[in-house]
Amino acid sequence: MNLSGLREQANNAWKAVNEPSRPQVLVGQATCGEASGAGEVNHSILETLKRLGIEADVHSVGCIGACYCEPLVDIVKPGAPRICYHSMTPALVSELLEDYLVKDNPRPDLALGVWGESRFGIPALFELPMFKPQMRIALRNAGVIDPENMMHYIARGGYTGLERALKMAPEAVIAEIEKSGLRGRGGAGFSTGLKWKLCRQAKGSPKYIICNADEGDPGAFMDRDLLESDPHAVLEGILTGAHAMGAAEGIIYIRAEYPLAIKRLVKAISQMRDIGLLGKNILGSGFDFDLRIVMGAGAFVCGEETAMMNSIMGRRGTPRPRPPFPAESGLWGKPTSINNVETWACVSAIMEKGADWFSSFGTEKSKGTKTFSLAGKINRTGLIEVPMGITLQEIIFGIGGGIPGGKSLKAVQTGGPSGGCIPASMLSLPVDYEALTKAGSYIGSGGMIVLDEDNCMVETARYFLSFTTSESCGKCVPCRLGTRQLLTILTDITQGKGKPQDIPAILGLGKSMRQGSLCGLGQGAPNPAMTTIAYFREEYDEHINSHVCRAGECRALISYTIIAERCKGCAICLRACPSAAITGEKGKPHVIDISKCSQCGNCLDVCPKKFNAVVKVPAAGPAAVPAAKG
Amino acid sequence: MQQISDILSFHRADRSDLIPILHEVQSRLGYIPPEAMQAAADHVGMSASEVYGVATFYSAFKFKPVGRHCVKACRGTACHVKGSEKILAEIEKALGIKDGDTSADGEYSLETVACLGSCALAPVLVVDERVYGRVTPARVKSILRGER
Amino acid sequence: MAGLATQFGSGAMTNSIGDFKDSACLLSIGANTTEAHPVIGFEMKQAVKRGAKLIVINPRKVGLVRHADLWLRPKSGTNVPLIMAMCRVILENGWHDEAFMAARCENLEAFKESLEQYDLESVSRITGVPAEDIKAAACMYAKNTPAAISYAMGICEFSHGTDGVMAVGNLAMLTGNIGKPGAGVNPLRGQNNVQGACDMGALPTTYPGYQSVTDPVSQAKFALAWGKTSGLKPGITLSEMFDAACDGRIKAMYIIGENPMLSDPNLAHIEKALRSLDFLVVQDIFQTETTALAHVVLPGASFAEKDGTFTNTERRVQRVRKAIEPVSGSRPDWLVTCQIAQKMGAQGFDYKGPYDIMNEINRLSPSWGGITYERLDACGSLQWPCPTVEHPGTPILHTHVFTRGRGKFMPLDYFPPFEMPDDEFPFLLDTGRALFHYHTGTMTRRVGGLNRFMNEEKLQINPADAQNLDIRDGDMLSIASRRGKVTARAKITDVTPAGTVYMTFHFRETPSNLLTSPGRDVVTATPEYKACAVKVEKVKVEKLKSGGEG
Amino acid sequence: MAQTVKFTIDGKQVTSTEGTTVLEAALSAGIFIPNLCFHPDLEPYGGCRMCIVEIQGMRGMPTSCTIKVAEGMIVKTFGPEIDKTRRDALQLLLANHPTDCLACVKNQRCELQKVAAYMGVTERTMQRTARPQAVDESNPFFKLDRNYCILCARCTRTCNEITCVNAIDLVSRGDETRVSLFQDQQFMESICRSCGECVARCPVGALVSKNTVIPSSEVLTTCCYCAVGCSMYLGVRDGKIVSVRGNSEGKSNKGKLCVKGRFGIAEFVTHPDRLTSPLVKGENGQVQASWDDALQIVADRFKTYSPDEIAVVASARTTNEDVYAVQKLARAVLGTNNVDNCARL
Repeated sequence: MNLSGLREQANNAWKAVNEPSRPQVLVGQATCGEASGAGEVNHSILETLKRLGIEADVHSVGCIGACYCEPLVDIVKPGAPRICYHSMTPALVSELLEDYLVKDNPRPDLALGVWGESRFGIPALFELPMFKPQMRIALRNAGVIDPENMMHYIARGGYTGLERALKMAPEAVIAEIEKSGLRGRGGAGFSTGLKWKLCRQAKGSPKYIICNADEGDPGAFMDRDLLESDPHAVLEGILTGAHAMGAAEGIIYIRAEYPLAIKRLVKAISQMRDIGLLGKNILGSGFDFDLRIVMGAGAFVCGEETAMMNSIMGRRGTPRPRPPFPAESGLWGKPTSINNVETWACVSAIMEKGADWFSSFGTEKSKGTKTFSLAGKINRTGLIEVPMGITLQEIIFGIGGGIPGGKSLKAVQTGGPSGGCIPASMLSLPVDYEALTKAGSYIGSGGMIVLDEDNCMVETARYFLSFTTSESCGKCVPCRLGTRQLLTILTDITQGKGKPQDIPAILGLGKSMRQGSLCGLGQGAPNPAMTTIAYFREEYDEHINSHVCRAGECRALISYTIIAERCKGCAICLRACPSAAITGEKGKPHVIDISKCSQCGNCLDVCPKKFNAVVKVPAAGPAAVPAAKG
Repeated sequence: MQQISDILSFHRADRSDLIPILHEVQSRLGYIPPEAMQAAADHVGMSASEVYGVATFYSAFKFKPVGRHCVKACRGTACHVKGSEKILAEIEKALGIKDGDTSADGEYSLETVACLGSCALAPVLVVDERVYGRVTPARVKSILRGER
Repeated sequence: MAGLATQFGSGAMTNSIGDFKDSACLLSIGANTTEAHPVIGFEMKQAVKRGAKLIVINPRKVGLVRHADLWLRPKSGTNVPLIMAMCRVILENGWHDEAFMAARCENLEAFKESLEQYDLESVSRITGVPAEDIKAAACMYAKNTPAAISYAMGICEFSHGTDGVMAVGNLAMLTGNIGKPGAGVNPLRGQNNVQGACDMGALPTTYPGYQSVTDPVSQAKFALAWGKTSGLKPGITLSEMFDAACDGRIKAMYIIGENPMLSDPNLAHIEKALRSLDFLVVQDIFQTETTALAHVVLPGASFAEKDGTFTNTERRVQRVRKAIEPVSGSRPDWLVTCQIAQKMGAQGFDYKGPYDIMNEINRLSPSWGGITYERLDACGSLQWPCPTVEHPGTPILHTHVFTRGRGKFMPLDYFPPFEMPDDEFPFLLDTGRALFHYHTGTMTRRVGGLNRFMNEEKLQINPADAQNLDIRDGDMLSIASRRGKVTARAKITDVTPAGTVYMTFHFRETPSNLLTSPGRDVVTATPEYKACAVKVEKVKVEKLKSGGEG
Repeated sequence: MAQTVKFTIDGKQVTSTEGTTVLEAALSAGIFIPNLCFHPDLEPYGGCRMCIVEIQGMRGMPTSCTIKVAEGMIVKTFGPEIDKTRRDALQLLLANHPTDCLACVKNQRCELQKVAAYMGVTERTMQRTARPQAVDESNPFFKLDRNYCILCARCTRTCNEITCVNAIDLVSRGDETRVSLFQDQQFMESICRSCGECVARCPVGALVSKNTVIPSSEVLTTCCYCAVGCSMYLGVRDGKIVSVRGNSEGKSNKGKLCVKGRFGIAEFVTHPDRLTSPLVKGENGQVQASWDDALQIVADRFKTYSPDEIAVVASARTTNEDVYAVQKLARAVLGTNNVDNCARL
């Protein structure tokens, strides 16, 4: 079987969407869209079309990354370009359909952008500040195509890379990948081509390849998005790798927390099987390969490759010391190669467009692009893909649109629990493997959490240590007990019980953990504490010496009080208080009993802005200066 | 027990099928009872202690019956910096249970998860299979009632 | 062990315990290794962990079954047809080792002829094992070499146990699994020094070192060494001794460190025999059911209180060393024996210690010629044959030739056990050992902690049978055979197959050997402990009393 | 035959064989590297991180227990960085371990103590993180006190790799990890066969024999139970057997024992029920007699029977020398071949 027969069918299917004879409606329905109500919006679309008697096709597409303004709906009217509308609700979308499809009003007020050139007064989508600096390689189809329609993928050039690869000798494929400069997108940044070569050359049979879709870093969701939006891009990469390394079986290890991604993968795999892309003699090349999905079960450490292999083999997901490396002795003692979801998606693009094309992006040592998930205190949260080497400034203030609420940026956390916090002062840092590592952080899988002035850096470090403490596998001493030790110290500091010697203790133990832990989890676990000490030492000192949390986040160090002159006695805060700490007669100023207060801050949140009577103050010392504005 | 042997009949007597078996048991029964672990052990040729050791390693597996509705609060970084702690406190207050518990009437179970991967919409809450983004403490009650 | 002696020329374990790690396939027949030989059990399970195949043939779901690739569950007493059918499958499929058979074995034609009766269909019917399982076992055993067979009393303790052993010998020769590392036929002996007791000539037919009593040359050799010796006529076996005691032919017995009043089959018969004796001397470390009947009881010393050697199941001779003085009033057994001899006026019993005895053994038993205390102290252990002090010992027997020259294939016919269940006695009773006790419990029953694990006999019965008889776990049951009756509580377990019940023989309160069969192996007179017919009934509460009545 | 490998540890030329780990090679060359989770009978684990070293050309500080020696390898076992990293790991363990060494039965035999002493650690520098842990005393012979456990997993690996019983395993994860049984049940409710192999390998006071008495001397002998012939040391003190341990040089057992051998010997050997005097049956049953009298009676009576009228049953439990003497008595003195043993059960 070959794919050329399918290409025409695929092109027609894709043309029917882009140059349609009747309206096409495309709803962004990855998990973030769903969480924003895309399901209801889709339902409303169907109802509206029925009500209006309009013959139209409705598609589910993946995520284009503009999560901040989901749900997104694209409309392609015959003769018009594809227009993307944002922040849809069932009512709005109904209004939109009627206006555009019946009354021919494209509603520029609801639109985000036009695919292609600006029209109807609607800006060009990819000229928008969010999209313009991006270069979408791994995400080339995300939000563009229906991920469950393989024809869309094929029409967009899918599987041409594989066809090319199958005509090449495995060694030539590896050489091509090596030439592209692709490095593992899971965090460590090891050369993909070299990794493949080691597995190819290893003695032992059968060989296994694993797709690491156990995206465990909290704050990272690029793998989920990619698998939900374009599963075939990843699967094509896996197939290419299997051919190059001579693997007979592939395993996709995916988190159980990603049900939609699993569903789309299952469907995509069965589509591949149907057209002979899996099984015996793939595309008549004599190459046999099969693929299955293994679900994780809630263990962050299983992102580590030896732990993941143990998990696949039905064992406790604890890592083991390397060497031997998986390329020599992996699953069931056989040569095994593990690559991350995004890496696989890059592979298929490289094989389609060539190593030179790929390596034309990025920096000298970090080639190509990298996806990042933007989250936290940033205006345009979402998923982006940028050339390596772009600065943090461009990402956060250009693409991300800066910090909401007029607050100031404090730090960017990258690399997940093993990463670090890069201070606002280092925004000109280019984003690549070397630069981030030098800054004490880590590119990781690509999570970028933006922290503003209301985030306490000690608390942030404590949060990460609480995460690594509960996710440590428990096998090696430095990680099992070191995370607990660091957590104990950091908790003390956030509770105002810190001691000056805590800082050297953290730094000393942190270094030992880096050097002495068995795997990356323990080695990286002290990073959040160590980088925050490096860049935000003064916050630690304030907590320890003055019992002050300048961000007002550490509960034990803050207190709430009601300014009597401002309080109108509306009793809203009294009802919202979970600890019954607020008393006062209706119409008269209320009072907070500090001894009962749990510092939850509900009173501050609910106090009507026009009164602004509740304020946060430092717990110790004279309750004079409000710690936070407004 | 019949359900358990049905599940086992679809799996190879191989250790690498253990975790898939446990997933299936949990998705059918809501949790993994001791009999299921013993049966799985016999099926794949492990001891029950080994199965227990494996099952307890993974936080997704539960060993106590769960409520009819499962509420998962994300404790990921993005959710954390956007105040997930308050959301959790609000849920705990609304349901009268703590993380890891099931309400006395068997309606709700509450758990926290490492990260649901919907960070752009933080803070995030999942009730049964449905994901809710940009949750505020004020929205918690209506979400639990099944409204948007 | 007469089976292997006939076929190979030696009845002992052909290989060593440490060999299991080199095996590609382990075949365990009629053995509950994890209970009876726990440390060998470790070794076998480790081999499986490293990738060796394990086939378990046992009616009982023994501990090894969890680790097995294949478990065959034949009806009791059907080992011979099962193994012969495996032989036939191997031959038919050409999985046998033609070269080995041609070069090393004999009597193949007669053997092949006798295989004709063992077609898969009939054997499957007789044994209850599905034909495909028999075939799979044959294939697994033949195709994973080297393959080691181990077996224990579940093959020997039948009235045709010798046939069972020879069937196993046939299987090993057929596949060339003799004389090489990781292969072999390995009988796992029951007691610590069974091998040594036989080696030392505590057999009616042989002098030390298996030198036949009927051989005038041997007789002359020992007469010269000892000054005097017995005649050329073989003596009588243990079971025959009791028969002869009953009818007055044997008038006196000297029993050392054994408790036949609990361990031997058909206890009523044993008791009658011992009571008929004119004079009974029993030497032991504790009072037992047997010392109670003695005219003279002599207190021996335990292993911790004397020097000497034990020979383990793999023919390995190791030192026993005195750790403490004999408890007040007791004496080492060799000394007691020698003192009797001296009181009788005999010469040659004035050993200064076990060292002197070993010197004499070295001189008179050729296969022990090189097993001296000096060497044992230096290297820890030696496996016989070890004819000279330069010889390194023999971990593997029959490496180039069989001890008897050529290995002999034995044609075999199938005979069912002596006593089979019938309408009156519908269950088959199987007896055996448990981990936490040893033999008749004289030692282990005196260890408080071991009794915490197991302090009474329980009759193991299959859930299906228990349901039919309305028996619940812990119910008091009466178990009766044609020879006697005992009571024990029920333990319902699928370890025991339907139709079979199981007991140990560790408990004097519940002497299971009151029930066992008078059947014996036609060659070795080994009792048929593994099969007799019994009936099982619930005991009504008012009739409840423990123990047995003859 | 395994290939010989030459390499350097701390500047010293060491020769070892292929497949040996750096730690084993160092130890056998007389170079001590602290270690806790390593055990020669068990697969490398790499959990305690005590045995970290630096190896030229290798990143970071690999554990010497998991790295195989290679020709020309250059290993460094000490240095300020290594020392600090080890020391912190040790301090973390100590912060999580009871402080009352004198009250511990493993005092002076504890490997954690030994490592601490070697590293010159005399005080605890980290915050205590120990939390009370469950103690299992259900087994009559040994107890598991998880408060002392350092999670080296020697016990669980023993139960998996050595005995293959898998009664115990590590349960849960992180600092909740514990050695436990199915459903966290007690030993006596479990499938544990009580062999005590885990106890024998525990480096600290977590899995210990009850009633531990340190012997004043040990005697190498062979077990009296089944036919495996396990080589063992009987520990003696004040004329009594107080301990049993397997002899790792023993060819048939390589140090392993079962429940009977390890725990079922001392008690019966000096049990008050032992026969301490010959008994001779008279009109009032068996009565005590002197050895001389009893032996004389036996000798006199034996003389009265013809060879065909007398039979001797030797014991398959006594020594070869005992058996030899008895069959010689039968043949040379009583003149009969009627001698047998209960080989058939």
